[in-house]
Amino acid sequence: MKPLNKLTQGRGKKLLAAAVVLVALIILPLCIESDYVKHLLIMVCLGATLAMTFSMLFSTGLITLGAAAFYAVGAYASTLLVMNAGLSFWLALPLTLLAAAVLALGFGAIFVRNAGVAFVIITLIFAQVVVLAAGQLDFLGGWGGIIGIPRPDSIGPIQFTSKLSFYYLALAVLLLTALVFQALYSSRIGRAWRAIKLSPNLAGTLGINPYRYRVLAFVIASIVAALAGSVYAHYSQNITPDAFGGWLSIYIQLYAVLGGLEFYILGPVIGSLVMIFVPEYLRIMKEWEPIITGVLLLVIILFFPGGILGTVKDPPGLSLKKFHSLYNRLKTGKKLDKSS
Amino acid sequence: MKKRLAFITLAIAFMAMPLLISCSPAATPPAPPAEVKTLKIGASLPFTDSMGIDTKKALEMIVPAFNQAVGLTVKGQKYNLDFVIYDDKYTADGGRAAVERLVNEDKVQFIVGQIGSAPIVAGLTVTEPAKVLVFCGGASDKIINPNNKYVFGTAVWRTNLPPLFPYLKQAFPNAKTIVNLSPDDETGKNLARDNSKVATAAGFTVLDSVYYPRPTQDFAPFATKVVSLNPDVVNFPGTAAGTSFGLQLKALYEAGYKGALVSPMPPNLSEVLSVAPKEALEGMVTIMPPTDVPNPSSMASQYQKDWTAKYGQWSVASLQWIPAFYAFVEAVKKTDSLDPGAVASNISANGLSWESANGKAMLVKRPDYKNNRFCDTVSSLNFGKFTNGKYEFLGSISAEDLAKANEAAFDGGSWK
Amino acid sequence: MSLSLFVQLLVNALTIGSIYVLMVLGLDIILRGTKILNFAHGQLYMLGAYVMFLFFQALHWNFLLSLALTGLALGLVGMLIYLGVFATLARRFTPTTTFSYRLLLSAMASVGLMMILQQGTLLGFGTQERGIQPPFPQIIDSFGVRVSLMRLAIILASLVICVLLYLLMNKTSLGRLMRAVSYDPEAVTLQGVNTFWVFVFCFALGSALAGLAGGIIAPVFSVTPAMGQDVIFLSLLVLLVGGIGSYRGTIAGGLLIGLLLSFGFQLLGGVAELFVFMLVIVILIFKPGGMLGEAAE
Amino acid sequence: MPLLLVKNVTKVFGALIALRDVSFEVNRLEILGLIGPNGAGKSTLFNLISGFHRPDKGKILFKDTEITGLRVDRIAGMGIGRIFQEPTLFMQETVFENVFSGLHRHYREPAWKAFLHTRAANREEAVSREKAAEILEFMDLAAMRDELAANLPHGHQRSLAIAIALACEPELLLLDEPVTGMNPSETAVMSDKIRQIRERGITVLIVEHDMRAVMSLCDRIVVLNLGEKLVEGTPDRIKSDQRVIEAYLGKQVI
Repeated sequence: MKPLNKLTQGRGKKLLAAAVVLVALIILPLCIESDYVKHLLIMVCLGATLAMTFSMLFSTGLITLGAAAFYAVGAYASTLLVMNAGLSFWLALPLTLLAAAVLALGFGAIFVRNAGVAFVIITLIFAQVVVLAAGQLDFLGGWGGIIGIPRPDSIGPIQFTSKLSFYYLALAVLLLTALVFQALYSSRIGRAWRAIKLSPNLAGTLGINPYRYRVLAFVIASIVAALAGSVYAHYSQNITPDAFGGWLSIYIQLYAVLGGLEFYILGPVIGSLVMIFVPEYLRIMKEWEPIITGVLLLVIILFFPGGILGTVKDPPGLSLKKFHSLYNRLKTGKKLDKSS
Repeated sequence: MKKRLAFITLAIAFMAMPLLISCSPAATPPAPPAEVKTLKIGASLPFTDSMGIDTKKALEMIVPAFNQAVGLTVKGQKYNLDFVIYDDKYTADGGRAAVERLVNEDKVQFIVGQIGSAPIVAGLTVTEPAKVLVFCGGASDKIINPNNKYVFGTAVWRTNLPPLFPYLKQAFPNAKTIVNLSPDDETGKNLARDNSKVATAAGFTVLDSVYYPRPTQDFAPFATKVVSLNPDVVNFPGTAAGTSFGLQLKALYEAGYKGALVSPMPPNLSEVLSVAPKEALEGMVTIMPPTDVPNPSSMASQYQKDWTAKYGQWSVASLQWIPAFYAFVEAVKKTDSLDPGAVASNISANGLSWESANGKAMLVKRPDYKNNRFCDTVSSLNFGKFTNGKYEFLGSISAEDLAKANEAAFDGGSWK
Repeated sequence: MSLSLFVQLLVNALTIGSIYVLMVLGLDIILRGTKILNFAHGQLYMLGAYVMFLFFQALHWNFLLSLALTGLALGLVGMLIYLGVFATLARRFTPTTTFSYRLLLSAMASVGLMMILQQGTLLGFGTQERGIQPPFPQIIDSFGVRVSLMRLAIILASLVICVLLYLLMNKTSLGRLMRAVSYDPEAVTLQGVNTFWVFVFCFALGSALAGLAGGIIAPVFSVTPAMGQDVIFLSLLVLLVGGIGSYRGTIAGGLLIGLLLSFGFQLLGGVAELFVFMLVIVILIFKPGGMLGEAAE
Repeated sequence: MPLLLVKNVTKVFGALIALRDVSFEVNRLEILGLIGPNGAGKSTLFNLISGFHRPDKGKILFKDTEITGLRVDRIAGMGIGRIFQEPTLFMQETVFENVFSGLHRHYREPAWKAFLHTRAANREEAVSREKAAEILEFMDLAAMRDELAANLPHGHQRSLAIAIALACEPELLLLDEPVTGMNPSETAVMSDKIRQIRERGITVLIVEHDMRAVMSLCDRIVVLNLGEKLVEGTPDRIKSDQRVIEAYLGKQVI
């Protein structure tokens, strides 16, 4: 439990808070009767895990639209290993992660050479390639996907049949990811990432190789995405290529942005919680739902660009004076200084 | 600190807004008279897609009318049907979430009307363990699967086929070779395969199947490919009935295709003709929509009249998915029970036949999917040929005869 | 492959390629000028088709007039979008805001717009799919080659628009200003130019190009709310292949993708798309910045 | 043996010849000034030495090892630190974090140990914290260690940039205009700092416009004009050189 060293160093308060949250997360589903809400919570855990991988790449200044690609790789690899090679889920999982790591290293080495817009587009294209491949290649199930994916084998007395058990599995994935990522962010690796994000040039003159550190982030992010994908496949018991399309990647981005980009771990969790539950409430708006979601998104980005956590931490003053000055700037067309 | 508090309150109010909306009186229907109970029925449709919105409109039109006119009577108790419809965004995850909500939150025991194989298949992982009865608009092997006991397909794509090719033979006696032009997805590939099987049985030679990505608008490359294969007939299994079909016809026409055309689906003529010239449709043999036959059934003409009165623009596509509703009503009436398990086992074992705006329909078995219960649908059909800008009626087939024809075409004597 | 087939495939490739060229030129002008990766570009293309439908099909106005008005209308829409959304967003940024942060937030805002425009069109214009009767329905059939006149007209129209755009960007002071802003907005500001309206103009021009692309292609395609949904993926692909910020690269990339898809579908069938995508990744191994662009942040 | 040897370096941007056949050397523990009018190629030369550009011709040797065309981070790793002309900092981080990030080069424990937060890695981390604090003290920034870099006044930002570069413990430090825009008293303080940096065992190469500062600070001076080396020598010699005066004529009084 070495990564916990940091927490114990005179940070009793934080540790206590973490313990309370942990206990709450474990007890929470026991208080919920509805399987529907449990399903949503499982999707929140998986979504938050994916959004954390997005945040990790963003912490190096890269914007990926390909998080769904390795989610799909994990789902398909694990499914094929379990269903065709007859492996146990628990044996297939490490092999899946290994495959994802190798793929991520190969493609990452190519993709990461482009920063900025080019990286956004190429990861989007890569996600599209994965979807197309899954649809076009028959041994991957074609467009109809694969059904009847078995549940993970039980470990001793723990059986993976109920939603509750999958909630704990997904929660374990989420917490493990959070722990690993926190360890990375708090080490010099995380500092190097942040340096690259804030100024690649300056980072270079400090002896940090942006390329290598970005590839490292890409590989770690991809492994974690594959882990989430593998859990997803065995939870949903059927996978189709469409489920991993471009929209998923965009939604993953939304989770991270909405939660607050400066909060690499808590932001994705809050973001996915909100972005999964609010549209569910909006289902009653029927066909107006996408429009309302779109407007909500714009409002948050335009008026609370720090995301939910950023806004709670540093609430904007909604004074008349500020609006007045904003109006004046709009009239004169000048840039605002940082006070806004 | 005050500012922060105010902000948090605002934020919470903002988040709670949807909850408030859901609780507001407008959302709950007026309480029905005491002796009539309300039965919740679920549906999940893609609201980001024309098809889903049209189906929703159709349900919103026929269900209140049905409640007012006859209603559903089970064991002497009259029920008003209340449809809970959610958006599934046409995706697997969306379908799964919608069905989870219908089953676990709204506690519906019947889901009637789902479109698209991805959301349906995803939903089945919820409905089957929960023993919820599903009538869906899909019939792929992943849906009509021997492991699934509570799902019934009401899509009639495949079962349309067997009699179509004899009519084609009759209209074009010299035609020998066929090329399929299909969307590159599960439905398109399945249907192209089934079409090839039936066409071969009817004495045609299938040269090839050309697949195009579903959202394609530029069909020129595919049309040139089809023309370069030089077939006598082009068939369109699984093609969307609207402008997509029109664009395909137009592209073939522009590429110089002169042969015969056959459509296993009733085309949405107004949309097709908005993009394709009349000449491009000349001589097409097709299933005719029930509203366009010389003597349409009263149900069909009433449906079209009601639709036009309520929504204006007539949508032939809206007819496509409503048989599920009539099937459900008939199934419950026949079993005289609201227990989905009882209804499912009754109609699985004894079959079901019903009347809808689409004509008479009945359940059939699917031995080719190793499914020996009544689980898929055949519906009476009308055939026509498109000449000089309108339909020429060729003939029709009843549901019973169609079932027999299917048996002969697909199940090779294994039918018992 | 016969000559006739070859010519047909070539014309198809050029038609579709020229539409992508227009789309991507718009996308690129917006990206370079205002640093916004506009995911709603496909929806602007779709709106262009709807506006064209209104002017040409419903009101029966002259084709060229309708097209010009479509360009203007979408330019106006683009301007309103910029003033309403992206200008407000730009005010949130400080000089120290990193490039990736700006890029991400503006891209997310455009995703919000995309949802609104897409579903708004579906609800506003109804579920009915429409078509525009082509003004030149004739088919040229000579020497065994069949070519649709409308497709040739589309290629010609795109060519004219590209030339006009080239003249605007290179021969007018406004064009020079736009290019200067795209390289170094700070320096332009220091020279006393109000860059704000240059940004607005960039966005409006890019939107107008998307609208023109949609308007031109509408008589050949159909007009549906979903038509903008998938065009964005290939547009981004073209942008990347051609090289971000390269006028010639965009044109080469658009035509290349048109050719690859047209001949690919003929020769390989459905997997052609997969091959095209793989090929792009291979190109990027050797040319990280695209065919004619520079690898740059 | 010179610490840095620039040998016949030429750099061409399109049609513009930024540097033509420039050679000079930097000796250990000297403060060498690089001056010249605008467009003389001083910044280009810095970019070549620190690896941001690759020379078209010629070689650059550092401690007798050729570094021509190596990656920026490799060159930095060999012990060449640099500050940019515009204050380039991690603007959204605190002053302390800026310097702490600069210490990247000095970790000896492997990265996976740092990830696992092993005892040795934690100890190393603690040592580097102390080191960062020491550098802040040295650059007189200790009082504002928790300020955001973006909020610092201009002069302090420049000190911070130097502090970050010092965190790398370079053997050669390239300073691009460290005192330009400062008032005389600030300039004096900064000049003093630069001398102290040399006392820490660091060789300094300066590009500067402020002639008075350059003349008082530098041991030797290299003058560039229009991409070519004009003259090289002690401040006194440069002051009296006719060609230098011509190059600067009407610009500045030496």
